[in-house]
Amino acid sequence: MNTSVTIAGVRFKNPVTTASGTFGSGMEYADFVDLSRLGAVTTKGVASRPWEGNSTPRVAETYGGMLNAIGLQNPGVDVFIERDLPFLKKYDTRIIVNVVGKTIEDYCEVVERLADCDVDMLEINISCPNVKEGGIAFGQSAASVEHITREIKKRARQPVIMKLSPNVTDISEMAKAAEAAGADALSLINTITGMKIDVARRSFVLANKTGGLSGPAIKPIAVRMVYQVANAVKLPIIGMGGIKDAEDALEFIMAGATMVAVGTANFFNPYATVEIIEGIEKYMADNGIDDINDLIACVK
Amino acid sequence: MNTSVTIAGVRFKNPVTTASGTFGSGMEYADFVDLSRLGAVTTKGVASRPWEGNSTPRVAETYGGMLNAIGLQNPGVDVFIERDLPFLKKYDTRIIVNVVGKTIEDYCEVVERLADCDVDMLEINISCPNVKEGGIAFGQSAASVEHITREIKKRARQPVIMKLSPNVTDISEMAKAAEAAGADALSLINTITGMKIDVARRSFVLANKTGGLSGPAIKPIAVRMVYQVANAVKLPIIGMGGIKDAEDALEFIMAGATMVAVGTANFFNPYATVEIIEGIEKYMADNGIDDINDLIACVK
Amino acid sequence: MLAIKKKVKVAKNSRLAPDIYSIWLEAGDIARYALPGQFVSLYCRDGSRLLPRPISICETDRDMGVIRLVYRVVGKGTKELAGLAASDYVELMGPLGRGFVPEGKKAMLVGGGIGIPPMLELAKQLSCEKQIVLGYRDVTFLDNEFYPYGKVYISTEDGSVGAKGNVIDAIKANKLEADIIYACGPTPMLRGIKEYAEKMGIRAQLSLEERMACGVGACLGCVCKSTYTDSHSHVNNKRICKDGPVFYAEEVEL
Amino acid sequence: MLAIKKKVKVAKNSRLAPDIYSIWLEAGDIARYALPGQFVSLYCRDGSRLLPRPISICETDRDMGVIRLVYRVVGKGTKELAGLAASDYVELMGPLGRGFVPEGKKAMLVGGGIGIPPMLELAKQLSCEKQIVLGYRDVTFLDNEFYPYGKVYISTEDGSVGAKGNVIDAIKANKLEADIIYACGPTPMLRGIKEYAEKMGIRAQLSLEERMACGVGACLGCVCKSTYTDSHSHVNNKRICKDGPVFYAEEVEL
Ligand SMILES: Cc1cc2nc3c(=O)[nH]c(=O)nc-3n(C[C@H](O)[C@H](O)[C@H](O)COP(=O)(O)OP(=O)(O)OC[C@H]3O[C@@H](n4cnc5c(N)ncnc54)[C@H](O)[C@@H]3O)c2cc1C
Ligand SMILES: Cc1cc2nc3c(=O)[nH]c(=O)nc-3n(C[C@H](O)[C@H](O)[C@H](O)COP(=O)(O)OP(=O)(O)OC[C@H]3O[C@@H](n4cnc5c(N)ncnc54)[C@H](O)[C@@H]3O)c2cc1C
Ligand SMILES: Cc1cc2nc3c(=O)[nH]c(=O)nc-3n(C[C@H](O)[C@H](O)[C@H](O)COP(=O)(O)O)c2cc1C
Ligand SMILES: Cc1cc2nc3c(=O)[nH]c(=O)nc-3n(C[C@H](O)[C@H](O)[C@H](O)COP(=O)(O)O)c2cc1C
Ligand code: FES
Ligand code: FES
Repeated sequence: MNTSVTIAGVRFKNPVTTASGTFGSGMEYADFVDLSRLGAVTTKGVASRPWEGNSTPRVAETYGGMLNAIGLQNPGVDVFIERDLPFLKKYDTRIIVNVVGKTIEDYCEVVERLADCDVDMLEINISCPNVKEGGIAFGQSAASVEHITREIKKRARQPVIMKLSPNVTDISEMAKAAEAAGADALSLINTITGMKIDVARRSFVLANKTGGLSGPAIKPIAVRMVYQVANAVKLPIIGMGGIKDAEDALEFIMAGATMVAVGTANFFNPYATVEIIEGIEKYMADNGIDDINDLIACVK
Repeated sequence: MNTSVTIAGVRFKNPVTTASGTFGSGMEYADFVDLSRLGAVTTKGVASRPWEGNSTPRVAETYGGMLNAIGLQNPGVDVFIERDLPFLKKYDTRIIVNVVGKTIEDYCEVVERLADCDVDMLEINISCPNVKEGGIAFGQSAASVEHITREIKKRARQPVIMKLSPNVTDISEMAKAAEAAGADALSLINTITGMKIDVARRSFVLANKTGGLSGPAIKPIAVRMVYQVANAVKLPIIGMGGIKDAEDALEFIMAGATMVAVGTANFFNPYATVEIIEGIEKYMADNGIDDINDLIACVK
Repeated sequence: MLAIKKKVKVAKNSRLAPDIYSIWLEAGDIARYALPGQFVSLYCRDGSRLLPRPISICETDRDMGVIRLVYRVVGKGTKELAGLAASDYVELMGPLGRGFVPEGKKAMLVGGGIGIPPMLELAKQLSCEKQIVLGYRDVTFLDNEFYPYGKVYISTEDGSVGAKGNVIDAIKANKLEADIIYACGPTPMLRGIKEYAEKMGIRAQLSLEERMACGVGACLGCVCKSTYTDSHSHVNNKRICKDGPVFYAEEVEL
Repeated sequence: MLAIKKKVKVAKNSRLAPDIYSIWLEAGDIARYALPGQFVSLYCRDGSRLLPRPISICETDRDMGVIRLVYRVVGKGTKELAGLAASDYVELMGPLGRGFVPEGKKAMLVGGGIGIPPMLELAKQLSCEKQIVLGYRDVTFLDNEFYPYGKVYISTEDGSVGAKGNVIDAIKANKLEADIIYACGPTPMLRGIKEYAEKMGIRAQLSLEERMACGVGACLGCVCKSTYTDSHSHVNNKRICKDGPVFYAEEVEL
């Protein structure tokens, strides 16, 4: 049985990675799962220098999901290279670094700092709804998606995944723009902007007022967008948004994702990633599927 | 204690109505709740002639929500006027008629047929994701929102509510376009396009492939959009999307909605509408709020 | 009786066969007014699953105010149901839909798989001559409970019990005649019954199934194709939850 | 011990005061390795509520492998918890975070409201001289269980039990001295303790609270402001779930 997939020439032992920002750089969850079991670890967004992030409360529970407005707190690319990368290199897994910035220059700086590092792919986050500058602003028009993708592709040594925002009228337009500018792959979806009000206190629950909605609640939207994008471009897709078990992961794969990422589910089940890998293997065995690649985009 | 609100000169005894398409024309739920308790009944979308709707399966359950692709099945405006309207007139409640069409002419035909009828407001559905022509197509660009609103306003005798789609990059642009074209009020949100795949059968669950996501799962997105629109235009808003109890309803009101509509919740609690009205009254009593209008947009 | 939604107490919940369970519920008036072929909608406790699970009423005990449902565990909702124990509570709406209408002098009751349960109360209530045809894939259930009410013919797809084949095979093999057929089961079976009834000139009442959201006729989620323009919908659609689940064969396209 | 997530059995769940409950859980190794001030994350059964509910460990019985939590019902998650009965199961992750570090010869343990429970295990384990200050709004709970471990001072806001006022009032009124303060309670109380400790030159360990998502340090949801650049985050943020919940007063801004 083959569970390995290849994206832009990079081979992953299985199609399961972690959703950026939900798994740190893997350290914390290494207590629960063997990181070497994962197809890849996708790191928290890394900026050119340390970011403080937003005020608290930064997270709120919603029906079947959650809101977050972390605001991309991160220790910066230098600490990442010195501390987190060597940690991850101890495991037999691929490393995808999620890159954030306030300006295109910021993004490019991180990409250039990572050029000589032993990382497998870069995931460019142009879809974070929780920062005032940058983030989602780059991901909500085809022209800016194309521009930033082009600038990054000029400098990147590793294959580039553009991470798309669901907060758009037509995500396939963004996908096409990224493809036109030379992106090697796409990942979707980032969180959907949401809000929660505390009725008793008559105030916002999050200090940032709005946050990004994630978790099982958003899965149908994510599956639809993966299907839409898979039918609009030729690029491989890393699908995410509400995946909590193997069945969910298979939905994304059948809709057109080559890989899937597990995000919010880690918070309510720290073993989720490995359980999903095992569940996919079981599904394949039970259904006589020899190669996971036969399932990708099999529902048309 | 005053729970009445006024939109475009129409006074509602309380701020709770039903979300179009989830309550028929009230007949079926009249077995469970006294329709005279409701601020208004908003009807299923009515077209110029009978529509068959989509093939089945038309509904699917999702985590904390559901997908529907009814495809606007309806008996047409003539049957509506002859049968449903007289039924509704027996109750002491306001009547909001949801209007659908495949072309602008279709919409206008319904609006004109209703001109002499005893209905209180028209809600123009330019946001249904489940029909091939019309529906959402009119609701996803500011120019077309403005155009259709203007055409309808020319003909409508009753105040016009434009029902906005959440499947857009910036819903406040659509709200501004509707306002510029003379809309009297806005309602939001309609469903969010989603998809579910049956992994065992390797096929779509819905015959229509995609459907509209509704229910508690989408509430944070809806509250955010209501807040956004309330801060972008002066028009009164009817808020909806996942409301299941009084606390949810109050979130929308505090975010800026003058009225709220209860949709999917009817399906899992046929008493939801009246329980919400009672819950709002209790909240007001417990918190010493004399006038519901003091709560509208109180969270800034 | 108008449908109501309420919390009811489980009187007993037991396993009949692999994945097939029987539950008795203290449903009060619902038990007293429900007709054979009507159904109830059950709600899950887990808030992540919101839609009703429609389940046909298998038996009612009017004096005791209890109803019996027999169900197959196919997903998370029915699994949750199977986990309930006596004196647990479950939320339920009913009675829903239109049931079977008694008619004729010689009836054939045909149930396929999980379509068998609603035939039991019908068998109990019909006073005419009854032939009961029950089709299973392999393991049988409820069959013993039909014997008091008529002659029972059993078919299994693998031939392990009764005749090998489906219910149509059994009907043909036994040259069964009737002036009314009542049937509930998978669509291919109902299609076969419809054809057979037409050919033989027998009236047939068929109980259909579709995914539901409201269960009360408001959402238009659960329609089937009707032969003629329906008087409620004004198109060729009938609502299974409200206008059915039982229809005359000639009313619907399968 | 590394944290684990598992299903544990309820040994006992009982009400201590209005809305205040005490639950004993058969947590095995978690009970054996947990330190005072550490917490566990509880998960709801209802799938519509996904995030963990962090609750401090109030007592551990290492031999029996049980832990005790004392909690206030404030929302749906804690309400669900209050509904559990002996031999029900609950999903839990732990032990989490860094607890109190024993130090000094004369300690003051200060608990405010639902911040009181974690002070109990600490009181049991500390071998030095102990003064215990417990602050309540009105109704007291757990206070009796502290008497064996030191001198107990009680304050209530309404003055119904002990001294009227808050814990700082009680500390000042009794001119309490110590070389270490351990405190858990609402932020305004902790702020008062921090100020008092600074003024008096006493070291203070404070247990903080924030909304959590992962509970293990990965999501950066639960940070507090740190006085200096934190060695992990490289900004002025510390993760309450991982680097805390207990911090030295001088490490954090409140
Ligand atoms: C009128 C009617 C009467 C029925 N009577 C019986 C009965 O007596 N015994 C019995 O075992 N089953 C009966 N069914 C089928 C039963 O409703 C489904 O098996 C059940 O809803 C599955 O729920 P689940 O959560 O276990 O499965 P899931 O697959 O997890 O359910 C997901 C969603 O799909 C819906 N769904 C899944 N399968 C069906 C189905 N076959 N029909 C309609 N909705 C479905 C569920 O209600 C739910 O909304 C009946 C269906 C209808 C429409
Ligand atoms: C380290 C730590 C230790 C704690 N120890 C205790 C204890 O020993 N006893 C006790 O009664 N309470 C304790 N709390 C508070 C407890 O976590 C909340 O009261 C509880 O999560 C409320 O859940 P709910 O579902 O009832 O409320 P809801 O308001 O419905 O919860 C909604 C969401 O908000 C979160 N939330 C709500 N209130 C708080 C809060 N005060 N702190 C953190 N998250 C919150 C919930 O976890 C959930 O994600 C502690 C909190 C922390 C951070
Ligand atoms: C707490 C949190 C932090 C996140 N941080 C990032 C981030 O740094 N970069 C990024 O591209 N996406 C970030 N995301 C988005 C996730 O990677 C993912 O796209 C989204 O949560 C949907 O997947 P899920 O529903 O499985 O969580 C974050 C999500 C959460 C919940
Ligand atoms: C079954 C179903 C049918 C619907 N039909 C219509 C419709 O005819 N016209 C319309 O404007 N909206 C329609 N909607 C959208 C709802 O009115 C509402 O905007 C949406 O469901 C969000 O609210 P909720 O989450 O409370 O259901 C329909 C929704 C559902 C679930
Ligand atoms: S389920 Fe809503 S009309 Fe039948
Ligand atoms: S809750 Fe995730 S870092 Fe603390």
